[in-house]
Amino acid sequence: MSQSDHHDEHANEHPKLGFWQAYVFSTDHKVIGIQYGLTALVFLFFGFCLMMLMRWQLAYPGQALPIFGSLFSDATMPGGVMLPEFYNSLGAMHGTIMVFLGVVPLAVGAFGNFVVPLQIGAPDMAFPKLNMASYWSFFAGGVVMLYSFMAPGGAANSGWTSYPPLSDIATAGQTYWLIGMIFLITSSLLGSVNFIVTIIQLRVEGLTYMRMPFFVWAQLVTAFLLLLAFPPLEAAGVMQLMDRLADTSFFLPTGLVVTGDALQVSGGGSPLLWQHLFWFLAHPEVYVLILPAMGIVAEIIANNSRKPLFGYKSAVYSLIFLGFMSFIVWAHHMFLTGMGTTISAFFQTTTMIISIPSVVILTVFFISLWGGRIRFNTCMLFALGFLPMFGIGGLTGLPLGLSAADIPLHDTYYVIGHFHYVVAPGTLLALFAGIYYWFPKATGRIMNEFWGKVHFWGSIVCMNMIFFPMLIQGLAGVSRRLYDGGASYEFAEPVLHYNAAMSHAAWLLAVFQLPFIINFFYSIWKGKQVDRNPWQSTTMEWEAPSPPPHGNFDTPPVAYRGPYEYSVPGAEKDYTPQCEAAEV
Amino acid sequence: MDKFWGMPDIASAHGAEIDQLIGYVHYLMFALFIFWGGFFILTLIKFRGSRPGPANYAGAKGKFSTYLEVVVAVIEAVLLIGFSIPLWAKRVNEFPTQDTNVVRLVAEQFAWNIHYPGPDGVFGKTSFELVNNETNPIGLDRDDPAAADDVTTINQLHLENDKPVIIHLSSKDVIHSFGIPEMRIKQDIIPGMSIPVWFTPITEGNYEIACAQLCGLGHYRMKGYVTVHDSAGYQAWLDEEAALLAEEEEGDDFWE
Amino acid sequence: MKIRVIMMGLMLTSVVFAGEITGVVKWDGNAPKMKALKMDADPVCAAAYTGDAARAETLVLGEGNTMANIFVRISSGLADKTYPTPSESAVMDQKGCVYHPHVVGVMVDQTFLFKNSDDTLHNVNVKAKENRGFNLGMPTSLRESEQKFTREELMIEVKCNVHPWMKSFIGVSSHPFFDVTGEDGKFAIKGLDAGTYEVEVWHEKLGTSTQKVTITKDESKAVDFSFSMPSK
Amino acid sequence: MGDSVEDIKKHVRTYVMVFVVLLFLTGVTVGISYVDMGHTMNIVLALVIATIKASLVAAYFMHLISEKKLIYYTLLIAALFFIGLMFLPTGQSLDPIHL
Amino acid sequence: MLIPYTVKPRPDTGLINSKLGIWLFLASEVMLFGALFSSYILLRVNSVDWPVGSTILSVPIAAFNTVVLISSSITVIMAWASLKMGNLSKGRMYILITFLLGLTFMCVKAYEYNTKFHHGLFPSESTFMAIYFTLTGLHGLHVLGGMIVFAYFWGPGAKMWKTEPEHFTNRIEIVGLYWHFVDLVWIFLFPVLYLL
Repeated sequence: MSQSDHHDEHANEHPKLGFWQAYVFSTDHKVIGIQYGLTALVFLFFGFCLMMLMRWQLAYPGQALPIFGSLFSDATMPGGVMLPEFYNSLGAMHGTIMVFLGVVPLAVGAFGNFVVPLQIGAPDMAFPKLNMASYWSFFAGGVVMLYSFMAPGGAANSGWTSYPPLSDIATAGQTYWLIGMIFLITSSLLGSVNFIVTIIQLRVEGLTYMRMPFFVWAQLVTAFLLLLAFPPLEAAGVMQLMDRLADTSFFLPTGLVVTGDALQVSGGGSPLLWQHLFWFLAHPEVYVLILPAMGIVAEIIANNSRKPLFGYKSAVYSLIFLGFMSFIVWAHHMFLTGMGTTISAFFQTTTMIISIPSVVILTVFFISLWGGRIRFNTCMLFALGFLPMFGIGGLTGLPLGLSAADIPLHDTYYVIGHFHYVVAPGTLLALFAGIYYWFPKATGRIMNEFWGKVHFWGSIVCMNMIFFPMLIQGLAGVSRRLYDGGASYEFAEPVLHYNAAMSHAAWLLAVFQLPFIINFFYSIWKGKQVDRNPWQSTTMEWEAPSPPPHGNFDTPPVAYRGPYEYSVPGAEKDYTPQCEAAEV
Repeated sequence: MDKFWGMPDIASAHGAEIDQLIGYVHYLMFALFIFWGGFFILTLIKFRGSRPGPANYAGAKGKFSTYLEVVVAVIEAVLLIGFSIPLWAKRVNEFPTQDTNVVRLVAEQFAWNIHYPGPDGVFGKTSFELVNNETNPIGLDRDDPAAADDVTTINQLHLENDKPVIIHLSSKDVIHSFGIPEMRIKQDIIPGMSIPVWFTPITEGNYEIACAQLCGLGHYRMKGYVTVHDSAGYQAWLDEEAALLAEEEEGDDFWE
Repeated sequence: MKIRVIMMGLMLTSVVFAGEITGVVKWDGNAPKMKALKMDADPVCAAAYTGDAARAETLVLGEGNTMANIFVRISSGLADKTYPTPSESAVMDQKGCVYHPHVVGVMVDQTFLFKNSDDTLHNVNVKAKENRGFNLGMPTSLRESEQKFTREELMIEVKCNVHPWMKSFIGVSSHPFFDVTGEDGKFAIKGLDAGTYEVEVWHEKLGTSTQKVTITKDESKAVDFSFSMPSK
Repeated sequence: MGDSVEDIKKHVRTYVMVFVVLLFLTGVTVGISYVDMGHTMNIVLALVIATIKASLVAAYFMHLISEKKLIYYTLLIAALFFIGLMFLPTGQSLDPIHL
Repeated sequence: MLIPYTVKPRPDTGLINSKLGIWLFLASEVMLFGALFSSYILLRVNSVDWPVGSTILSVPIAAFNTVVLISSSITVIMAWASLKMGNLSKGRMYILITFLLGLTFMCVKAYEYNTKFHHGLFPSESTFMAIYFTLTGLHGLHVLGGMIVFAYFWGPGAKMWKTEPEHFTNRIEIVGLYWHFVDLVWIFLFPVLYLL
């Protein structure tokens, strides 16, 4: 009451914080965002390294890995030759790390944290201490996941989906995986509560829901997905922990015989229960990966085509609908688990329905370009690259969503190709776009354009070389998660030769990340300095100084109009910022 | 149109229908991709930044995008209602009842145990307590009269051409997935459940069973062999197995 | 100096002239016929047998019904001390999709070498209970793998998941006084001091039986065992 | 919800009444669980009483009866997904492949 | 820098941040326990024979615990009401009582677990015991969490009253909402596990 009214007077006074409080245990959303971002980028690189190791084995099954091979222990790669268990570990951990420790923390943790409060004109997140707890919980989860590589028997090796009974009887790494996941789930629950409250409560005056930038909308819907979809996985995780540690049999039916010995458990469980709970999370999780990417792309496309987003409202409604529907399509991952007609028809129908809002959003982006004055700078290239790549990813989802067409395609490389198109050249390109776009806001400096373009063209070409052949291999019927890439099977013979080329492309992709890494660090210290709004953008984050101080804005801004008022007829300049007072 | 691009040759009666659906979906995908891609490239060239004049605040006009979305929705509905749901219903509901071969398949890490009912056409009882991996991998109860003539093999699935076969899938340990690419058949095998699949082989020859669900370190080579015989060949094979079985009967079964 | 020479002399005598227990293990009654293993599950395995099929090794008999694959050891009577670990390694090969040998003895901490001589994947699923159990995949790229067992365990079952019929046993002993019979059924346990010992023989299906033997210094004593078909 | 001391006192009376009803309903649940009314009926009754109790707690103790719309929407979404999660998995086990 | 709407509600939503926050958290808790209840239903529907809870578990003990939790719900709301009326010492007393009721609940629970273990009934015994231990265990952890928060607000946390009484009252309301939810879960657990 009287206390709080006085606060505004010294709102901008900040005692100097020590190193630990300012950079490590910070409660400032921008520092936390950057912490998330850097940690996630490290994890992305780590997950990518796991994949490159796997690609060696797929390209040259059973051959010793030169140079690096000798670095590995005898339990993983004796003589530099990978063992099947280690391959399975790499596969499981690649998936887990990329999704839960790489892309989501980058898309939600980093961009969400850094950009959302700025875009809605807030001084910080609603609960700064929770925000810090969220990061450190994520960090702890990451450490547990990494440590699991040291566990006897290696890291989790039952796939990122951890289907029981395999995961119930797997080596100790699976227990670490579960504990790590519980940390990550806690982190994202804390984070999502924070995001929703921040967006709903801390919007500045005048920023109505329909004036929020599309990115904020995307984060809001994403936060709801995380909030409501993760708890079932937590429940499933607890049950699997019980199965592993307390010998219960939630996921173990009666009468299992493992390697000739009857399993000594009470039985009566259901392996399908895990799949339901897992996919109840993991399908919305797909949209957690995509929606923030779409948000970033919307910002960048509007900015660089210098015109408003076409059909902003329909895109927002599609977004909400997409989020809602994503909760009731999960069993399309389970068509082949003995599903009858009724239930499969239900899930096929919801799956087809959910494709419509995706089409709407993509169409919005395409049509938004029409009539613009498109600037082809690096972030725009990445955002434009997202569109066709996500298009392929989305379209290849269609045959998988129709249960009859799914029969031959289920669990083949077609599936791998499909979701990698969505997540890798799709989401990742958008995330790179975001990094190039908001880099000046975080550092006050801009990244080098030339090397950015090298990074873009190298990445998009290599990614297609990796993922397109997967679709072909999948149509030929090659199963996923094969240690020798399918060399055991005669029917796979005609498409095996792609493996080497795909692997070479993967390693080349690593080379093309070097310009990015160097550019990134060079630009932090030596990049060209720019003013607070280098892209001449309309949204509010660009009103704050670069980098924004603790508390963000010099004076709390007020929103007077929608987020994308570019090239307003009759205006002096081709952009009219959201918080520029109307000339009345 | 029989099979879609790069898919293996079809060896089962229903395969063509599935490939037809996959083909149609892909044509829709190609059409959309080419249409969008064309529009995209055209837009990028036409509205590049170096062209003269300002951006157009109003942007594109007309209801074109709505029509496009409606068309996509309609095509999807047709694929769904006209093809996928009926095809699926045929797979899971309309099992042939007469003149079929019935086989049980028990998957384990990392082998396919196949159980034929023998001449009497009745499967002997099995129990997980009787499982002995060396000699009795499926736990067949030889005391059951129906079990006496039952034939079991590991990784060898023999089928009769042009005759529907129903395979009851079950698993001893973890989830496996039974797939024969040429037959356009795939079914996850869930421990604790017995899930039937059916198909009609239409081409004699040798095929492979591939495990499609990660089941452990040997998943990559959990391979089975399928042989499709003509009727005479199938009968000959059954006779041969019966003879082998008779020879085995002489052995002492204490060691099982 | 002198003392060392005497010590070495003593150690030598104890090796060369110490007591010994030998014997033969035989099968009583009709020899049952073992089942042929159907190896068509893996063509690589099937190709290894052109003539006779491999048979289950649950019971392997030699001339005169002598029993192979019997693990023989001193189960009690030994002084409570630690024995040096042999430097050479115990070996189990996977050849023709069968384990060679079917039963192996190894001392605690002695290296144990698993070999894969087949051109196919094997996985050594060591179902140890006292020791750390492990499941080691041995694809064709991994021909040999050295392992160690750190605790006494009698007997450890070893299986191959890829080829369900493959099975073998490892006996991990804390002392060096054990042997495994060959097809001639013979065993010999050497280097024993004078004393009364219990000799235990083990068969995978028929369990164990023991006999007490007393030997004096430098004595060699024979003790025979026999197994027969148990009543069903 | 009023904030004055008088209002609060009035609320407190409501809370105590709800408390008494809850105690009573707990007694009823335990009581009828000893009466055999057929398996299904017993389950239905026990769940109905539990739902009534839960609604009382939510409505009065948690003030849901006079809460803001935003909270209703949030809970409505959660409730919808909750129902989906509750019954769809069971749906699959009731709709297997029919031979 | 000050975060707005921590004490005064935002005009258009009518809510303070923490209240919206706790309700969102509770929504996620609904999904957590919902998933477990869903598992319960699925396992039970697919089971061959499912025991009647009262034949294995003690109904009187659980009924007593139900009463304890319901009572703690009323004490926590009395704590809030007292603070709202400006009476800190009464508020703290009610917080303490709530804490002690929570402690009673946990002690009874511990006793109950202990008897089960003594009878050789472990989670590995059957799917019923597994779900019983998992559900009550997870619920117990929630009770424990609430107790820690109450202990904090009774002790060091109460200092806030001197500077920001309204903020402190809000905090008790928020933790109260959580506590009621824990109570609410138990109201379902009791019949589902013990009676049916």
